[in-house]
Amino acid sequence: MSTPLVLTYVGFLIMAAVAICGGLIAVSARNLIRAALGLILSFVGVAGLYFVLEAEFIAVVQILVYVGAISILVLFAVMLTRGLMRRDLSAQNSQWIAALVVALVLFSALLLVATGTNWKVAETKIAGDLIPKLGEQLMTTYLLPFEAVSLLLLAALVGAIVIARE
Amino acid sequence: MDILNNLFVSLYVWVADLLHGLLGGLGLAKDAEAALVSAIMVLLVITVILLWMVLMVLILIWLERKNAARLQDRVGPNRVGPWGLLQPVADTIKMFIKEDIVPANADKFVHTLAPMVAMMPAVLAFAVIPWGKGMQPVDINIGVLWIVAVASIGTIGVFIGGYGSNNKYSLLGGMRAVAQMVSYEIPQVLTMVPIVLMVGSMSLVKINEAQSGWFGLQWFIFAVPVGPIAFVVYYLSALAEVGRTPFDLPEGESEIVAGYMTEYSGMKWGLFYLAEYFNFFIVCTIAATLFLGGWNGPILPPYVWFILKVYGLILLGMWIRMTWPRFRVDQLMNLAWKVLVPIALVNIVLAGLGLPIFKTIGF
Amino acid sequence: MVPWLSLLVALPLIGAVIVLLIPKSAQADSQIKWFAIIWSLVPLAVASFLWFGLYNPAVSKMQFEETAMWISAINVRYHLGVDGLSMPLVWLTTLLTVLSLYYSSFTIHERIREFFFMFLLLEVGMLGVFVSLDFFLFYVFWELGLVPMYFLIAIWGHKEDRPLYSSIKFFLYTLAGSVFMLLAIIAMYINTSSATTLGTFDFIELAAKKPFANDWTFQTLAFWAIFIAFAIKVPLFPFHTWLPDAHTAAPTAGSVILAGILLKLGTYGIVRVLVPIFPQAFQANATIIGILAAISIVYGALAAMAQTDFKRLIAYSSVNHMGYVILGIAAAVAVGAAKVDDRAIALNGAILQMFNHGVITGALFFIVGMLYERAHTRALAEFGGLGAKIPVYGAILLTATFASLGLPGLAGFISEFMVFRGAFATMSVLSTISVLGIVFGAAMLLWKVIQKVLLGAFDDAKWKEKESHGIHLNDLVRFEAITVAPLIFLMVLIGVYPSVILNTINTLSTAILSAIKF
Amino acid sequence: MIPLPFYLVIAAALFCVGLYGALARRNAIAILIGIELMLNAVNLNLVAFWRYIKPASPTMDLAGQVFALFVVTLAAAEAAIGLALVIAIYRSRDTVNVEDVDLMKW
Amino acid sequence: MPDATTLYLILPEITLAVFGMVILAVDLIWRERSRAALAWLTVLGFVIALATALLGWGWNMALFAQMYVVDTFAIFFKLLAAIAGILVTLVSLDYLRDRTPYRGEFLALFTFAVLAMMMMASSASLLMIYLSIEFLSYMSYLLTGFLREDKKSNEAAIKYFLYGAITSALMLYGLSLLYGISGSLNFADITATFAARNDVPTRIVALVSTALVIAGLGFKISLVPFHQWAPDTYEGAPTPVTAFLSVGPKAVGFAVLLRVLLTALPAFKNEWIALLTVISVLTMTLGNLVALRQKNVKRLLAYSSIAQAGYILIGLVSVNLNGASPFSGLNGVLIYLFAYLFTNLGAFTCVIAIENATGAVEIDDYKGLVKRAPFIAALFVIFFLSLAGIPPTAGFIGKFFVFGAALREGFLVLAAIGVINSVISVFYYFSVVRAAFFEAGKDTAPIRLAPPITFSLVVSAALVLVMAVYPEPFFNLAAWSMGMFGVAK
Amino acid sequence: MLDRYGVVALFAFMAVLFPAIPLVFSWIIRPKKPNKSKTTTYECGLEFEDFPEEAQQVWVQFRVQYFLYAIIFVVFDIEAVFLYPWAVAYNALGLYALVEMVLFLGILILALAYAWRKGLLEWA
Repeated sequence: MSTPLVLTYVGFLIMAAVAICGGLIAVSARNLIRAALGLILSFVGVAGLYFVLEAEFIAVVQILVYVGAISILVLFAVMLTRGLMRRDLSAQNSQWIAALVVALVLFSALLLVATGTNWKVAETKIAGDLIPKLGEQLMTTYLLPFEAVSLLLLAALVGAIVIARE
Repeated sequence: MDILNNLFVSLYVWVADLLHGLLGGLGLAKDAEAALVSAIMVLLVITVILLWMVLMVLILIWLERKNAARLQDRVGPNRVGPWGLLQPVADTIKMFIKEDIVPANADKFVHTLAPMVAMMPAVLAFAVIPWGKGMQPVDINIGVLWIVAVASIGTIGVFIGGYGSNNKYSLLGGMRAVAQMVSYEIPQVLTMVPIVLMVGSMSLVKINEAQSGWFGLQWFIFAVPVGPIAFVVYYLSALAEVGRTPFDLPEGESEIVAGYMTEYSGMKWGLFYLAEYFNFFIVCTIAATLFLGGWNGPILPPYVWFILKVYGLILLGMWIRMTWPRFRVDQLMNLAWKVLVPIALVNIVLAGLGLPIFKTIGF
Repeated sequence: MVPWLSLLVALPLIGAVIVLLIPKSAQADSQIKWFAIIWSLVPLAVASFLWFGLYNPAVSKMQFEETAMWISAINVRYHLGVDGLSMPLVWLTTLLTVLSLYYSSFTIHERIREFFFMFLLLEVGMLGVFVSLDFFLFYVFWELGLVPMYFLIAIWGHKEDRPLYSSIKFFLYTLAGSVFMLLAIIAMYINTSSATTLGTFDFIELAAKKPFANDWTFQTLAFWAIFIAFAIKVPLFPFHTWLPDAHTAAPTAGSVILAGILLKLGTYGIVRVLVPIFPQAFQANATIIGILAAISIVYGALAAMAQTDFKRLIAYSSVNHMGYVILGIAAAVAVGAAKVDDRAIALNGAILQMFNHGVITGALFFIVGMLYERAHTRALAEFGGLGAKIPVYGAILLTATFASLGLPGLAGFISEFMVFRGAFATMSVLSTISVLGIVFGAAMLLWKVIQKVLLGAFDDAKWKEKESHGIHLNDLVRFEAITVAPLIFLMVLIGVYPSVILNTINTLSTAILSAIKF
Repeated sequence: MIPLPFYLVIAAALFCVGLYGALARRNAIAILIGIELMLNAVNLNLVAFWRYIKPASPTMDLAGQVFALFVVTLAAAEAAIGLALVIAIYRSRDTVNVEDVDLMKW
Repeated sequence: MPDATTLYLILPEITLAVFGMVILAVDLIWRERSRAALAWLTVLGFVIALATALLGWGWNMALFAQMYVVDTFAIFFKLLAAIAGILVTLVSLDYLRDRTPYRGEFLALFTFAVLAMMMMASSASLLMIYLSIEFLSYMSYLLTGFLREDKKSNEAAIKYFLYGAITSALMLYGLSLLYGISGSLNFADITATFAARNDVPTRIVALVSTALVIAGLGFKISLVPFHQWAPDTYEGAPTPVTAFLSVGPKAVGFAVLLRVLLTALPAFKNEWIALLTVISVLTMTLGNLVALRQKNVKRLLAYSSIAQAGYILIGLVSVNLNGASPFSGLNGVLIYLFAYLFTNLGAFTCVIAIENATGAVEIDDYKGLVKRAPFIAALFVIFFLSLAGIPPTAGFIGKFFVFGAALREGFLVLAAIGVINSVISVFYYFSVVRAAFFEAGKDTAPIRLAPPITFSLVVSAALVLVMAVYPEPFFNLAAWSMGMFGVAK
Repeated sequence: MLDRYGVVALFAFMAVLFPAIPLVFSWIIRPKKPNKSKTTTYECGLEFEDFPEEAQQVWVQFRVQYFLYAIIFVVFDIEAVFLYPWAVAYNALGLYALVEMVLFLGILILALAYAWRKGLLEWA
């Protein structure tokens, strides 16, 4: 194995560990703020994986939107609703065992799919800057979803404001 | 002249060669050796930058206090060292040895984490800043967005700082700070778009290069009308985002004690403080790069030009701080959403319209 | 060319709409009543004109046929026509409707508009079933009749007899059966279609094409699916449990129509659909059907005997009587070394029994209803000696009862005799057992009805006491007499001169049987 | 390059962790956190596929990245809406605990 | 830049997008005065969308790099969406007046919801499918929770949201696997991939992703076991929204399911048929059995609509497009959906009319209804008969074709379970009829009907009857709509 | 020779390390003498112990305003995400890209106008 590959593996493993650990914290922490921090950690880990995958734009969007925006939203929501958080209650509901089983079953199925399938993999080198291409495709091929998503954002904003405002 | 222009680049190459020579004896594989050398070099560069930055901040603090004193007809620090030059050093030492008081009910882990998280974006942002020609640690094609993205991590540090203290003033201050920071993030992000549009790349190096014409004076701030508008919007919102007066509501002592920093002391407080100055410095470097031509300029070496521009912007910020009263919270938010965001949006459209026109007239 | 049958079906529908549109006023109720009665005479007139005027009893083919494409994509046609099987039933439907409406106009006092609307709608459904020759159309009319009957029982039923329970039970039973019939209908369509040609829902074409001729499993399945739908309606043991409840709960007119017409829909369907379309399956299963019929006959009689409620008793006697019909049909089709004549006699008897049962049981339900109106009870134990106390009523009840138990000279005798006469040829054992049913039936009627109600001692003191509560045991009044008179007349007429109707039936039976290979 | 299944396994694990969180937590916001994790995992899948699977067209096809971009966007909208609903219910019911939200039987 | 043809073909979408924004803008500018006008503006928008949708009739075009298909199948669902939009807007007028000040927003969001339905109908790419489904879902969540002060509305929305978000994440994972196996987002490429590869691991991928996709879409069409949200959401949501949810998302959910299964995954027909058959049986049976115990009419209709989805699914699993049989399954689904649209909207309109006048939604509150509102009571019977599939109503025609398809494919047991269930359903439908007709109520004040509600009631009832008496045009409509699947009329 | 993102990774590593070093260093050298008074929460001169139990749990009822701000922020943040690739590609795309983007922006400006007009941008 060449050194860059080793380093890539190292980067991959660290980031994967960060993502998974963050996820575990996010779903197990009792304190919601800590759960949210775990979520952020996981986001960061996934962003790191995107870097390893050479999808830097998505990576930076991940940081900008998930870490910078969505997590703020979550944190604010936690603060707004935390007044009556009952400490005596466990964070898990009564059917957590069932949930665990479901998650494990699904995981084994997905594991089978992930490892057992012959994905037609091709080793392609990414040459040059893909962002102009991305912009171009957004404006041409993906024009419809692009415009639709702005409507969606408008509608979501209006709706969320109506629902949440005092 | 050439030597002077490429001083740091040459230095880098020389050290790297030295390292190669030193490591050659280890008998590593060729690519492993190269990787090791560049890793060490990068770490060196980071260390140099950070040390340099700490020094800069110390100077900045001194400068600010002196300036403030001058403008307010006082003397300012004058006991430690000549003209009080060593005052910041003394402050630093104090910070190190000061007891760290954590409130009893606080979330200790989060409390400690907060200043670290607040510090991180500053360090990450340095990765892409071009200090001079060939003097950027790394040139990535998402440079501009990278800066914005990592800056947004800072808001989390502020927030959890407020939360982790378990003090309502901290919490309120933290929430306010975050609300302000995110509000100003928007005009800041939007106003950089015209520049990216004109350059056709988000790489800060490319942006620098695009401003190199006309004997180094083809700065975007001169690209009327888009450039100056974008610059003003950027500068104001950047000041606000880093919480400089007159936008320092989150830590407005008279309103909510010291904001999210109320319960911090010692080194943790020091980190917040340091991060604030780092961020201030960084936004000035970005402003310099995007609008003032970065390292471009006639005669003087690029890195000198760069530092000069950055310092100019910093002094401007200080001047604003000293002279303007603090904004009210409603004015603050109004400014962001009702003034800066619409202006920035219009600016983008202007840039979009203007670019083809400029292209056709061969600008 | 007058579209007589369409007219016949449309008339009550138009009447129903007009009933809805009669403006609200103080006299609205009586306007509605009289309008509905007079209007319902029109279909009766049309039906009479068709049967006695235009219908040619010598022809076995469909008459007054009307065909139009309805849903071309699935070859559903608006195909109407009547033959010797349906003509008498159509006529009987219109007659009983008139009588029921007339009787109801005196006995129904609440929600008049809805009652007459529902009743006319019910008539549409019943007539539609009898005249439609397309299975799709048939099914639509079949279900169309369900809803009004449901409302008739539920709204105007006897409050003490759980009308809501009975009505939904009636509805669900019938629906449960008919949905499977629907599946069979579709399956037949699919079986008769091919990649290039559409299938058919037409009775006549289906009879000619014989769906599932090569697929025994499917044929049997389809046969039973349809048979059960009809058997529930008949009702044949063991599908009969809805009937006593529905009858007891229903208002008098509802019971009359239920017993007089709706039960016939089942047997009509068997003759119209199963015999011509699935002769093989029918033959193969005739024994089972015969056994069920025999059980119905015996069980119906015995169960009737055990009843303490007059109306329930009549209801169970219907199970018994309809059993004869099924037995006759089964015997006519069953495999065996019988002469075609014997089969024809059995089938004729069965079809005639359908008509007769409609007349006789219709009358009986009227009669029971009249008694209930007076006594506010139907418990058999309460009565006794009525023959002497209210003689006209007694006479009518006696006539109807005798007709029901098969006294020669009255309608019931002819048809029952013909059924057994024909059935012995192919189903001797079952017929013998069924004769027991006749005996039980006769015993039941003689003992329970004639002896207990008409004869015996009249408890003067009790009825005196009841008079203080406004209960008066008067003899028949005019409207009641008018109501039952035509039915009594028919019983006698058919009893002494069955050819009026047998002529019509016989042509058809012969034609049906001649199409079957034995 | 690192084999594709490495990424897929990580994504699957993250997805199932998120699913567990979404199914097992009491607090509506915690459930939302689980959901965000799931979406994140899918994005990882999409980007990994984009990078490894032979593109359908000779020019670099960015379908996976674009899809991921839209998923990020939708996740943000979803979080905004979901949290707005959480706040609304908190205001009217003083709880964000899904088990306490039982005016109607589940 | 999209060319003129493209713009022409997506005119209905453009119309709705513009109208949605105009409604918002008008509401912002005029505020108080515009309230009534806005509703009519919305209706106008839907009418124009309906008309422009018809413009695309006969076209079969893949737009935007094969991501978006305008064919008769899509247009069928666009018509359906527009009609649902018109009727629901009409019935929501009075309902909203006293319940929320944010009517402009409501109408705008509703317009966007219908827009999303139209987009779903046309989507032929994983991206568009996900985007449009989420769009519709978000709008549904918001509309469900629109009565902010109403605890039930809040609760309904949060439950709907949590279920929806989890299942859509599951679906998204399935979509990502499809992308991974084919390297493309477009159905055409996915089909080609599966046609070329048929090894066991590929089949497993297809199976897993199909199951996950069915989970996501099954949520929209409330299939068991993804139905748990439905009763609570239906009960708690503003009733016009409930009416909309019961027909709109369900119909287009089926549209997407059909398109995905038939165009992207035809190679795994046996697998998904097996899966969906089980789901269909569960859905019908559970929906009906639980409906028997309901006391709240909205809840009852919720379970009813779960059961209805089960029937429709019978048509889906019985799809057989070979030959020109009228029982191709697909047309059964389409006809059923069309019939169901009017029937269920009609039934809900009755509920809304009563709720507007009395605020009551319990079955017990319906006692004596026939005295107070004979018209509504009578229509209730018609709609319930149609839901139960009893002729002569539209529902019968729907069931006829659906069960017919099952028989054609030899799914005898499935068809039998279907008809048994429809018999069971009569029981609970008639429990409402029973209260309305046979039992005496306390209140006897007559219920007045607002003209828009009367209008939509009459339209729904008329179509329910017309579809039964003269089904030919509707059959043809369905037949044409299947054109994209290579079925000649 | 490190990949560009290798450098970034080292920066990330240093970003964690850099704030940690002084914290650890000061932790070693600084005095640690906490007492009750020191560790009470700052309360503007009031004694924390005087508060009733539930008030010691710090919770301030925040106004929903913050959250609404965050929503608007999120929406515009995403808008920015889409603007950047557009801006980068703009040169190659020509004027129709501007039209498309103006549409996109117009829709979001409506969102801003909505928030503005409904008074959500007022910090009352």
